[in-house]
Amino acid sequence: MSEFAQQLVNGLTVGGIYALIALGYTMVYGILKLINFAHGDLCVLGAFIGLTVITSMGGATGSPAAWVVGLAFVVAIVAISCAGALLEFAAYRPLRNAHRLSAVVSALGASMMIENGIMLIWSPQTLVFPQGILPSKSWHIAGVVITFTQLLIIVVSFVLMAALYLYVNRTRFGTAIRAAAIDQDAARLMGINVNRVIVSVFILGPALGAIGGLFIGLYYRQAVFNMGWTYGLNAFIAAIIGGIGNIPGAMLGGLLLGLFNALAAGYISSTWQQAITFGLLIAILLIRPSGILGERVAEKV
Amino acid sequence: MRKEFVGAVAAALVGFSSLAAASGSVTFGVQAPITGKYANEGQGIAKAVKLLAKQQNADGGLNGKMIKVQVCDDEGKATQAALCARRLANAGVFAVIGSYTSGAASAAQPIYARANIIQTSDGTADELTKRGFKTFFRNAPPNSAEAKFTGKYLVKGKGYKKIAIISDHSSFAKGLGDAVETAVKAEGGNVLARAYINSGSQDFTSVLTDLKSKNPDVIYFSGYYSDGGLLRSQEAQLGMNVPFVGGDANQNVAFAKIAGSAAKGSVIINVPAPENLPYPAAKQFLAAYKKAYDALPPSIYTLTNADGMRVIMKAVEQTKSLDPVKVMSYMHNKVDNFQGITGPITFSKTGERIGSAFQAFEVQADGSYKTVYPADAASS
Amino acid sequence: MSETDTLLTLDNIGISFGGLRAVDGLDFSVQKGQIVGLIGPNGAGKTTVFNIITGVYKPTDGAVRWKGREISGLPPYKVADCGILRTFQTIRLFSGMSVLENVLAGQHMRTKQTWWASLLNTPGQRREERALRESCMEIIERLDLADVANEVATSLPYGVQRRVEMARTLAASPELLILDEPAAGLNDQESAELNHTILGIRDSGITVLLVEHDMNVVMRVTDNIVVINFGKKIAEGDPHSVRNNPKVIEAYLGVDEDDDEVAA
Amino acid sequence: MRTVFYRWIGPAIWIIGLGVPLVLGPNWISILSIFSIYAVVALSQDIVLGRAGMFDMGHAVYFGVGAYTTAILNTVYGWPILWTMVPAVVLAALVGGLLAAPIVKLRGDYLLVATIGISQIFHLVMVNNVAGMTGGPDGIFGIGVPSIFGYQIVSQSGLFLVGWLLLGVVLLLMNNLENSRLGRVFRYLKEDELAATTLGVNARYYKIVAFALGAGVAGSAGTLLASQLAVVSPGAFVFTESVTLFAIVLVGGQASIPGVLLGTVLMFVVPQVFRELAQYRYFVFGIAMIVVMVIRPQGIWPRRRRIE
Repeated sequence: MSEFAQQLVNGLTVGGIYALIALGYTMVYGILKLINFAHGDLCVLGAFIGLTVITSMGGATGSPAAWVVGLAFVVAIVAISCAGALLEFAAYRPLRNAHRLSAVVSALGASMMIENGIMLIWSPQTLVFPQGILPSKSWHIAGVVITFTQLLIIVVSFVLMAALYLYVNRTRFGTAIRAAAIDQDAARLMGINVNRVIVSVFILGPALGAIGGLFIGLYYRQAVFNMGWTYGLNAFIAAIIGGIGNIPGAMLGGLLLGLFNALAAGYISSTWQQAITFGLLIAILLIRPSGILGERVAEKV
Repeated sequence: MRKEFVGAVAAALVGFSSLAAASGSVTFGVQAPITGKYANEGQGIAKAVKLLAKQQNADGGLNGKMIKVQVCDDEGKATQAALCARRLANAGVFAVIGSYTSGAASAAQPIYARANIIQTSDGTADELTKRGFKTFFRNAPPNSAEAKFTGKYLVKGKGYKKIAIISDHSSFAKGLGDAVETAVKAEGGNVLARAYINSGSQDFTSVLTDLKSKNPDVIYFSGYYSDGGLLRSQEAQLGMNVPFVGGDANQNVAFAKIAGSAAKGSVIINVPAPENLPYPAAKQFLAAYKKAYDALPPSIYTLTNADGMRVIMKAVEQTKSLDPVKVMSYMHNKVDNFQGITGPITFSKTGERIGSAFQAFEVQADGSYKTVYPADAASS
Repeated sequence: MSETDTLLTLDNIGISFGGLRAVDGLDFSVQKGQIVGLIGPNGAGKTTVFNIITGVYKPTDGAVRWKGREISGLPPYKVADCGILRTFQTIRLFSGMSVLENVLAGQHMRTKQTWWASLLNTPGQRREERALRESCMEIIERLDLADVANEVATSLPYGVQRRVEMARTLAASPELLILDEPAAGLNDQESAELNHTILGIRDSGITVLLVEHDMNVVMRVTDNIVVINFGKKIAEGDPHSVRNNPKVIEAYLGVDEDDDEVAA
Repeated sequence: MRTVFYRWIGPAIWIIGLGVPLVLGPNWISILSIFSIYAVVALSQDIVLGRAGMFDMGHAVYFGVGAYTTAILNTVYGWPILWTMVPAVVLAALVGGLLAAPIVKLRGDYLLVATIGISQIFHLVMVNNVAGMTGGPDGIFGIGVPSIFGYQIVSQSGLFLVGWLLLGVVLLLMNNLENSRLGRVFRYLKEDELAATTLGVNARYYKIVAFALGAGVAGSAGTLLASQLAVVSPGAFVFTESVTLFAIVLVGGQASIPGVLLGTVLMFVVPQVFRELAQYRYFVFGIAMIVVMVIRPQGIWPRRRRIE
């Protein structure tokens, strides 16, 4: 039983990270119907920038002050948001009216560029996040171990998800985002500046992604230039499972995927864990083609 | 007996490798993953080869000829490796260092063999030396040798009863893990569990949590240091107090950094670490590498490949010849306990590096290594 | 008319989307050689009825019968194979393909070419391709589209596109042709021509079922009219009796003619 | 005159290509022989993606099935390489059809995700040596060379000609597809599936046929790849390879034969030429991909509408 609870905690932590990254996929997809394959790499870039801030502020040895860690988050968020907006402007906006797969190829190119750019700047080595950036405190509750880092990740990702959900559902601009996702032309006719909505989505998504990326670095204490694909793919799958284009869906999908991965590896077979995950994904798609929370869309005839 | 179908036409038009030898230089090729997943390792190999060439040229070159280095990026993929091999063969290289991965090395093997180009690679797949290519020399010990030692260490040396083996899905780690499983069984040991992690997915707590409930005596990990360090630290984080033994790819300064305070007490199995052993060649080379590139080599394989090149240069000097046949014959028959960076080197008739003395090191609190097995090596 | 002349029967058809009852207990039948009109205010469920008949939707209850055999629940391609072919309210031509290529699509069911004959370009395949093109050109000429046969279909004027879609459907040699608002977007002259075309189609032996807003078209060409509102039949009869039916007048009163029917 | 020109330009280039070994240096011969193999795979990807309009991001799987079939039949059972092409094609087509059958009903991006899943599962199956025949992560070594009438084709030029010949056959098939019922049905399904089904097209059946056909063609290329490299390993058929194939079709131009060939040149040959850039190569290449799509969103050589 305590083992199961432990798997839950582990799964929830990773799931929180997946969910943060998945939100970026799902918001972009919701509005542009574009799979932004570069999103995972943007998140990883966030981890590298954050690490650079921490080490250059003296975090390489001993525990840095809390404000240094905070600064690392702020710098990473700002930098990655800018990168996201720039990417939208340079690589996707010119393709707004082209065949939608053209933008997908552009995204693949951007992914390749960012990944190799990280390699050129930070070397192809696995960079290590020094120990002690976050307190190494942990709690043992009924045989279940939960570390400070895990708790931080779970709490922060839940708070951010809730905040985003409220922002999108309760504010004027959030309504504009939802309107643009339903029908861009109609939204434009209603006086919504769709371009601004799209740019904002390319700022919000990467901002959350940068936090996710930095969490990866802090949790696993390492970052390597090519890990964007793995996280990107997982987060994207999370978005699909939850129902792509659907914000609560991305959260649910991320958490479910994290949990499922943990339970599949722990209880079924770690050899086939990936195969099981993908098998489940295909099964979900066949049973509920638009994901768990996705709306079934009857084709207009 | 091979009959060439169209080849004669092409061969007549193509300049062959002997051309380069006639000039004042000799070219060494590097076939390594410069981009992609293994970029780190590939770039390390290229740097090491360039460094050795520079040193040799500063000492008057190889038999009076300046060494040139041509690097070809095979991305760690078989397809690209075949293209690289042809490119290097066409460029008239004398010998090739590489590639890092077994798959890429093997795709290149027949091409070098046909062009009579000496190839030295760290590829650990046992098949590499079983295919009868006279041109191929393995510069790192194969999986089976390491596995045999590991099996003996785990079962006989430490007397572990319930052994859990973890691998990732890479060619290298899966191959080594399988070989260790066989070796453990051969020694009469018991493999309690065989688990896998997804390299790069970074969250191994679920696998570890599962193993925790099975209560193994030891966890053996056959994969790479970045994952090994994480496994070790996540093990500690889960409050598991199970000894950790890692395969050779865990030997990297980053292992201890990633594992943090949990690194202490982990055991890594490899040929003796350069920084630990009194080989003057090792100390000199590491110092030179550090000076030239302001970083340590990414892994032991940088050094084994450097050793491969050093043996070839040695053979050229001894035979006073750039005739590949003579050089290869020397390497097969005459190289005997050559003082390599990574220990004494001797090649078998099939191009296997033999006599590599594996050891088990324990990671100390300061990140240094202490040899713990075999007993005679530990006491010396 | 005898029972054997009944082509299509809708028997107590109903369908729900979520909580919405889009069609409810609808009965009517189409006799061979008739032109039947299905009319009703916006959102009455007309297109939904068409989607049920052609197999795009499966009815929640009731049955659709074709010459006495139940066809409800069959996939659209099997319904088409029975000889029931349709056009769409929003024209659905294959974009980027020529008029001829679009019309060739109608011939799909009538061709026997195997996949390997397609790949190997066998003499038989070439013969058949030539024959196909010839018969499609006949239909194209009949609908006065010969001039534009090699133009990209979707780049043509709206009225022409309607005719292309009709030609494509006719190429499939339908027994029952279902036209979903064929006059939508046409100017007066074009819709007058349309009347002529529809009557011509009937005279060539094809039964027609149409949804139409343009009362000029409906009243002039149909033999029988079914009026629905809120998914239920409110009237049926010849044009004259329907026009004077108070229920129909009530249903249409004050109703905006601007049409953008919701399918689901 | 123009039509005649267009009709003969392709075959003419192909025939000129036969003379490549006489003119170009060995680097180019080896690049072009790998090019012809990848061009065949790219054309097969185009059948599914560009022609039938299904977002298949796991196409390297079928390429792999062909390569593994050849590798196993050749090394274990001693079949001659060219004979193994028949079972390689059949098996790849079968696998393609069977895997596609349950998932073709998925639309657009959902199909894309399902095919990504298939590609990951395939990789795991090969790595874990499930049937004990795939050689695990190292793959299968020591695959022979093709032989014709007892002559072993060992030379690079010979291997090039075999690849070029296969490319020629596949180009011929693709050209036939253009003017056939099957080719048109694929396009109907791509442009408007609903309209096609109401005209009597069994969408599911033809989508499976498209997958099986694409897979079979990819399988034939797998045979040649296995024999060219003498080794088959799971790494050659991973997800990123499928992504490259996907990009080739879109960069070149969907359903356009010259487009797909040009896409293969751009995505495959150009990186070979820029080897000198070493570690900067894929950074530059990524930027180039964006630039190409922005300048030519329809691909470099989009489909030309056929003049009848």
